[in-house]
Amino acid sequence: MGILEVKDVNKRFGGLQALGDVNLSIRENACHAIIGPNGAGKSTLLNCLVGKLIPDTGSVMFDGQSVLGRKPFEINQMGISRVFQTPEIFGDLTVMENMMIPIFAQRDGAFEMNAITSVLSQKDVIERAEQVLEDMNMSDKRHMHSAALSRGDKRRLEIGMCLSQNPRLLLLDEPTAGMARADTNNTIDLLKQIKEERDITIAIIEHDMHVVFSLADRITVLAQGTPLVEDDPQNIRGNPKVREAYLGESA
Amino acid sequence: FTNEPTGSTVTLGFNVPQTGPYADEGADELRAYELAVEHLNGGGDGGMMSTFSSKALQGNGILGKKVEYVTGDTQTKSDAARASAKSMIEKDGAIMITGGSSSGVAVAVQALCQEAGVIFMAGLTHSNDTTGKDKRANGFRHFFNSYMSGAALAPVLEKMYGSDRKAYHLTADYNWGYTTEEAIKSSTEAMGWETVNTVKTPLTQTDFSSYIAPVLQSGADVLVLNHYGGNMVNSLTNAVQFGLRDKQVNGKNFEIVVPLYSRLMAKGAGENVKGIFGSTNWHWSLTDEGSKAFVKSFGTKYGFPPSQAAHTCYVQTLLYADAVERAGSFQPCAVVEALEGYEFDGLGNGPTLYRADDHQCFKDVLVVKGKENPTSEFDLLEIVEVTPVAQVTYPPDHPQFSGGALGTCNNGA
Amino acid sequence: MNVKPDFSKNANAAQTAPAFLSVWDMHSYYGESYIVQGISFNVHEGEILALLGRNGAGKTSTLRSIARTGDPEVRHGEIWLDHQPLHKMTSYQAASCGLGLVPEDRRIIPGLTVEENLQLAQIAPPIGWSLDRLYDLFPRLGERRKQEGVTLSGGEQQMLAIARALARDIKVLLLDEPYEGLAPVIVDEIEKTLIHIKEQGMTTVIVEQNAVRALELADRAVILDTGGIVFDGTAAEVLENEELRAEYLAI
Amino acid sequence: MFGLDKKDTSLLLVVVGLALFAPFLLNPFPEGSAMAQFNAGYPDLMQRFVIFGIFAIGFNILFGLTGYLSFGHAAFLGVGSYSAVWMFKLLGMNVLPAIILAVIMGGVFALVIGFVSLRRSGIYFSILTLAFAQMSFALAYSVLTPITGGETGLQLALDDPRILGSSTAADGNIPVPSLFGLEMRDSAELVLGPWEFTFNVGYYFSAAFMILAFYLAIRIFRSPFGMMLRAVKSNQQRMNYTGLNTRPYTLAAFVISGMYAGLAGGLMAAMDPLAGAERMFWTASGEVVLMTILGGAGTLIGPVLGAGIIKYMENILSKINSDILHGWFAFLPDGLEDFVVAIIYPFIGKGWHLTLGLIFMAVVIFLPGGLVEGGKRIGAALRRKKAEDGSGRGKATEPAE
Amino acid sequence: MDAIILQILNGLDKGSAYALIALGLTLIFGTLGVVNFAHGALFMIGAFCAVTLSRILTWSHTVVDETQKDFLGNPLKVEVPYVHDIFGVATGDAIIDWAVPLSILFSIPIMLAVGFIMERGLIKHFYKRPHADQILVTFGLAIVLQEIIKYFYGANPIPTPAPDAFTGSFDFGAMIGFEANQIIYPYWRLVYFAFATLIIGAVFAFLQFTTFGMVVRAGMADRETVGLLGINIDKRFTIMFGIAAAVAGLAGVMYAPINSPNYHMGMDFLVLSFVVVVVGGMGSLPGAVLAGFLLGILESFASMSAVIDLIPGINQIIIYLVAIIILLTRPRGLMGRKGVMED
Ligand SMILES: Nc1ncnc2c1ncn2[C@@H]1O[C@H](COP(=O)(O)OP(=O)(O)OP(=O)(O)O)[C@@H](O)[C@H]1O
Ligand SMILES: Nc1ncnc2c1ncn2[C@@H]1O[C@H](COP(=O)(O)OP(=O)(O)OP(=O)(O)O)[C@@H](O)[C@H]1O
Ligand SMILES: [Mg+2]
Ligand SMILES: [Mg+2]
Repeated sequence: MGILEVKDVNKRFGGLQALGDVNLSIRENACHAIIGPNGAGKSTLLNCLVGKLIPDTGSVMFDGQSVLGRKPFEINQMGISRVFQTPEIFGDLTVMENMMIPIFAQRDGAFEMNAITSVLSQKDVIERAEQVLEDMNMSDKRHMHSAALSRGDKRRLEIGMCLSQNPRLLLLDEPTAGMARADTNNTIDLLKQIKEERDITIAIIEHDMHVVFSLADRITVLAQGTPLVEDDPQNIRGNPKVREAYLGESA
Repeated sequence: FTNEPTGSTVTLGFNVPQTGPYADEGADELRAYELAVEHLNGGGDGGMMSTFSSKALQGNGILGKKVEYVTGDTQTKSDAARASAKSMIEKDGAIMITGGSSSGVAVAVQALCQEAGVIFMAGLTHSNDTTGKDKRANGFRHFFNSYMSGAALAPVLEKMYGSDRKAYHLTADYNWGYTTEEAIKSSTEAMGWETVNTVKTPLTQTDFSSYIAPVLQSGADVLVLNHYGGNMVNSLTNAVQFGLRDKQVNGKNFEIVVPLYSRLMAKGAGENVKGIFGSTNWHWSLTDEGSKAFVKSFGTKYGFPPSQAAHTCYVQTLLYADAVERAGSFQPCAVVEALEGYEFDGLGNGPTLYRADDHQCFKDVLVVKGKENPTSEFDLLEIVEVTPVAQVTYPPDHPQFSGGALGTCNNGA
Repeated sequence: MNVKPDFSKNANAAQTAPAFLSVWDMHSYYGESYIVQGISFNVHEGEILALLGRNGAGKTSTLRSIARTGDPEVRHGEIWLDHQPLHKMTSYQAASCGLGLVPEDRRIIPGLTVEENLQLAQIAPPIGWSLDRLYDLFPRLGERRKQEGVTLSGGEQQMLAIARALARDIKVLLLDEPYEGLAPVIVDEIEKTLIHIKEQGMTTVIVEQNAVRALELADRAVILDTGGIVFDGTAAEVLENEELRAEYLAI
Repeated sequence: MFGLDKKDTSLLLVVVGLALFAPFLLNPFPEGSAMAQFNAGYPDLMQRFVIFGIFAIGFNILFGLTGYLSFGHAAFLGVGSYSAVWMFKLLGMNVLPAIILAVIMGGVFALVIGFVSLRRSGIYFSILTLAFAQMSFALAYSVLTPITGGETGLQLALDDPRILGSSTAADGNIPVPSLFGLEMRDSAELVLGPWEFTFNVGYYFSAAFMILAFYLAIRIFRSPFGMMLRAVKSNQQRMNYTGLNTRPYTLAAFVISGMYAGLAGGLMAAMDPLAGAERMFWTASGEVVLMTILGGAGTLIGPVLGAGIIKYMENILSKINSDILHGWFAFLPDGLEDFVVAIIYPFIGKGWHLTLGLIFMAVVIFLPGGLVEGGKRIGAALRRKKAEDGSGRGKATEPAE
Repeated sequence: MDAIILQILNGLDKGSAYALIALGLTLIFGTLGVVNFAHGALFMIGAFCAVTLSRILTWSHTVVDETQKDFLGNPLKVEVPYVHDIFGVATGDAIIDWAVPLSILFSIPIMLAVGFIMERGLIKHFYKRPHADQILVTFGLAIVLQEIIKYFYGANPIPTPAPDAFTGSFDFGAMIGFEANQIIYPYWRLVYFAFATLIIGAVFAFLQFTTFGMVVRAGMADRETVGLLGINIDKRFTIMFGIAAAVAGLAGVMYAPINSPNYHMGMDFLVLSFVVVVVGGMGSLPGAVLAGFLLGILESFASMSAVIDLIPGINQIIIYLVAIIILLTRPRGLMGRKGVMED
């Protein structure tokens, strides 16, 4: 029994069957990669997990509780954080503030007067934010407006924001796309380290096979809305069907 | 007392709408005030000072002090009007505030003057409330009111349209509209008319078609437009557009009545006012000596005849100055005493009484109608009848004026 | 390196083959931030140039400066395309001179269908590939032609962005991370396309984090760091130069 | 100090200083001089400055932080005024209960309207708030006349009950609002040579509230709540997926700003016990929007400045008439005098709206972001000019605050 | 029954005014994304084009008439329009009579010019600026325009009648078999309705059957990218603005006989037209038109005295009430597009 259980999820957009009978189980503390051609429905699947989309049929259970019917913020409070395919950050705020928001949100998720009456200079929050910035190698940019970051940096910031919440399940939609090799490697190391240190489960969508094979314990290949195979990385690499549909000659 | 003049000058506050829909009316009021100040200070031809029955004014200012004035913008909003009046009192040291072209503003500023301890001489305000439930000891109104309009109009309407008529009222949905509707309704019903319907129209309405269209269906043969300003211009224009005036209902010609007329409104409605009856406080074509003197000095200075708003403002200024002279003091309570129950003549509406009970002037009221062949853009109304004062007088406790109390005069600090 | 290239029509004095696209001493600012700090390089007709560097090195800013987007603002320098002074133009004029930019965030226009996004590119002359030809190249787009462009999957959007550039008759194609978010098979496809259009004489500048792939494709390479050029040479040189690769590309 | 950092403390102190010394600062010209026309140091206008300052500060808590543009805030101000006047009519002339009720009613109305309106965002939200306010206005002006006084406004009368006070003052007049006997209209005058300064109880009373309001606004801006609101403005989507239910936050901001408006309305009634319906008209809501934008939305001091400018124009510029102009330019030869007066006249007195319109345009065009933002930019530009030669070309990614 | 038909007719006609005003506004507000508080002013300027033309046509010289006296007792100066001298009294009067329809031709170039100048000179710099800035600058502009008109024409309404041929009404009820005088309908309103339909149709056709609309929408969503595709979007925005100004102006011209133009008529309509556009849904032309007619008809029904007696004050608030209900039940108004002006 995995921490996340997706059962028979279907999602249609008009005439298009974006997800068809998706079944997926993610084990606790695993790093599960979802790969597949463009338009296979990977992001759509994540959207169904975080409440951005509601599946037409099927069930999604997180840690024994259904996420369906809950609002995005409630799902997040259950312990699921998500990094988007195109970075979603608070562009008007500084990097440091961006980092502090999720920490506060976690604490004041349910509205409390305390949020109005207390002052920002709360040591623990600031320390935690700086710690994460440090981890993400972004301390030097802490005072920048986050809208002015280069795209790779935006992505790293977003990952940091999600990590700062200590989520139980971290959903990453192409976290290293557009990242420089060096930073990609950093990110891989960081994720590995986090996985070891913390009680965290990661689901990652990636087209960069280097990242996938360095991180994943388990891989699901999605094609045209349905899981093609699910297996260990080595087997996936060797799978001719996957090679043809997805990896191409360069793998 | 508040703002006691100590130097060689005395300051009056002219609070008129300078922006907003009544800005033109305000401009005319301001002209009249400037003229009055000129005359009080001995300039010009003296205007109505020579026809005024009281001879206390000498053309050397008021009590020998030169008259100066400040102006402000009421924006036809009670808040703005009070702000502007307050600044005149607090900053400029005005001893008397006058002006305004709507009842809401008049009532608001009147209350303020009461509180601050200065005299308020109302400008154009027609609602019964100004000297009815909202009357104040420090406030005075020369202008006539809704009740008087009804009382003056009814006999003329009876004469022209007969006593067997069915009236349909469109009424602006605020205080002035209510009092006017009530006044016209009760006086026309008293002579036998039937009121088939009264419908309230929003103040902000600009197109009245949906209110006018059902009029014919109701079987009414007279439409009473209890509207003023832009509302009246638009509702009358719409009514004429719907061809109401060409219709025959119940075997009679369909007629439209506008209780309160002003020249500027008549101008705004253009051709549509022709032949339509209404009442007015004063008109420049009156031929008494006072009116002639006023028209002459106003016309000579500005090149066109004064409006009724200008007239009432001019007269109020003179009346105030005169009262101070007679009282021998600027002290508000002394002025109030001098004005209460004061009878005078020569200011354009025949013998007039400033009644002590409610500070309302009682004088002749004009019934006018839109002129068929105007010779100029100022010659839009013709006087049909000068209703004698007796006919428009009512007891102070008349139900349309019930509630409220004058209180006592306030000298302020 | 900082020699003013020869832009004159009679290129007698030219030492090398005349530059087709030439950037000379370009300085660009985002508001007060000084980003592109005086760079110069040439691209020859029919050549593929790889523009490489870390995140935030200024690659996107360079491309945007050339495309005259106005943001960053080019405060100094000259840009010539086929004897035409781009630095005196606005973006639409530059585009009608034959410049095509595929922006890094794809910039699919919201509210427009896939087909409308393509039609939009053919409103102003010069017009390039026909829609049919584009749909042949990217069948997925053909299938999705009535769908709103922004609801495409990330990879599909990337295809649309490239197709949109080709829908115009351009002389120089500026690609900002074209492989990002694409499945390996599609990357192969696009690479083939790029080779194909190069054969037809297209000049291309490609910015890519996947440096190896870009270098294998490119004839020449320019490496940027903190807004300045640190290397300008052939692609092969970079692939051979361990030091360079390690320092700036982490490969 | 007070839980504020150094910069904010000094800003607060500046505001306190301005408020305390306003009677001097606003009356810079000697009495009787030609420029005395421009003095604004009389009680009514000073009261208006601070009261509209409060209104704008409150509005800015909503608009500046969350970006939700309410076009119906005047409704809360109106409700505050009506509540206060009703307290004067029923309870007595002490201003405290009136103001307390005004704040509460402002908050309650904001809670109801906000709860409904905040279901939509952007322009849809603006129109919802506008619709509520316009409905309030229309009803207050007409069918609700028994409660609101309609066109003439809600006034005190001699026969009001005033169960905790007397219906009539000793001199037979309606009693005036007071704070435990201290009348709001009381003033002390200080004459220094040709200068005359007025210190008014009502003004200082309102100013105290304004300072408090300003202090609270700083606290809110700097609190996690304030940061969260800015985050909502910046990216609501991200906020949702960060586990924060944004609705209570935006609603709290809405209610707080409604309470500020209620406070402003209550104070207005306390200074001048009459509440008119046009206080709720859309133009009144528009005015506070303009004040905030003019001064600089999202800045702390901006809305206060904006309020000051608009009220100053409304009260000072509109009172200049051609007579006064002729007085000023009397020293010029006749023809020239008339010419100069003719040029200036359309912009003052009855033309003051024209000047207002031109100022609006000039501010947005030349000082984007409002007066405060514009001032900052000018300041920065000047500083940079000075420092220009010193520093070479460096990568100047200024920390943006 | 007849009362209902009557109010539907009235509503259609009121609705065509709302729809026409909202149409112009939605071109600027819904399509270009500029919160244009000066739209009312454009409508007002249109109406004053009619006033101006009739002033030009009645441009007069004075003749002293010794037989009549003016108010001061001097001989009366009579104004004689030049058109009388040129065309004779009968033709002259006919020309003056037709001033409003003639103003349509007169106003189109003026309004286009006003629109172009406004866009080039001012609005152009505000596309990328926050809505708050747009509000402030266009509100300022609206005040300035208003005050200029007030300076030259005064604050009082100026009667601008329709041609004699169109004054009065016809008995629509009698035509469809009701008793006489039950359903009457003024000629000019019929003209207005027809005119509105024509303009709405023309604008729709232009935006529907050409790519112009699509390009402008695209430019609105992402100027930069459209520029990168070689399209001079500025020029198209200017044209769009000019068209919107012309539509607003024409709505004003034709409205002049219905309500005498005054300098603040624009502000009176401003809020209402924003409500109509938003209820229709941002960025949707059909939505604006639909909402215009819907609100017009509902307003007409709410003004029936039977309805007012039932719910006092309903006529005061109907539009806002309906707006609230629609916006709460349909997130983006009747036909709004996603993402337009939602932040
Ligand atoms: N809102 C929508 N409306 C219509 N179709 C949609 C919508 N969202 C996604 N789709 C379609 O559903 C399919 C799956 O999209 P999805 O974004 O899940 O793909 P993906 O696997 O994440 O691909 P990529 O790797 O390219 O990001 C795509 O073909 C896309 O066009
Ligand atoms: N709008 C902006 N305002 C201010 N600074 C910006 C802006 N956009 C980018 N920058 C800064 O300019 C520098 C260069 O950014 P650019 O986007 O050109 O980098 P890049 O080389 O394309 O990086 P990446 O590989 O991450 O896309 C970065 O430091 C970034 O922070
Ligand atoms: Mg995806
Ligand atoms: Mg980049």
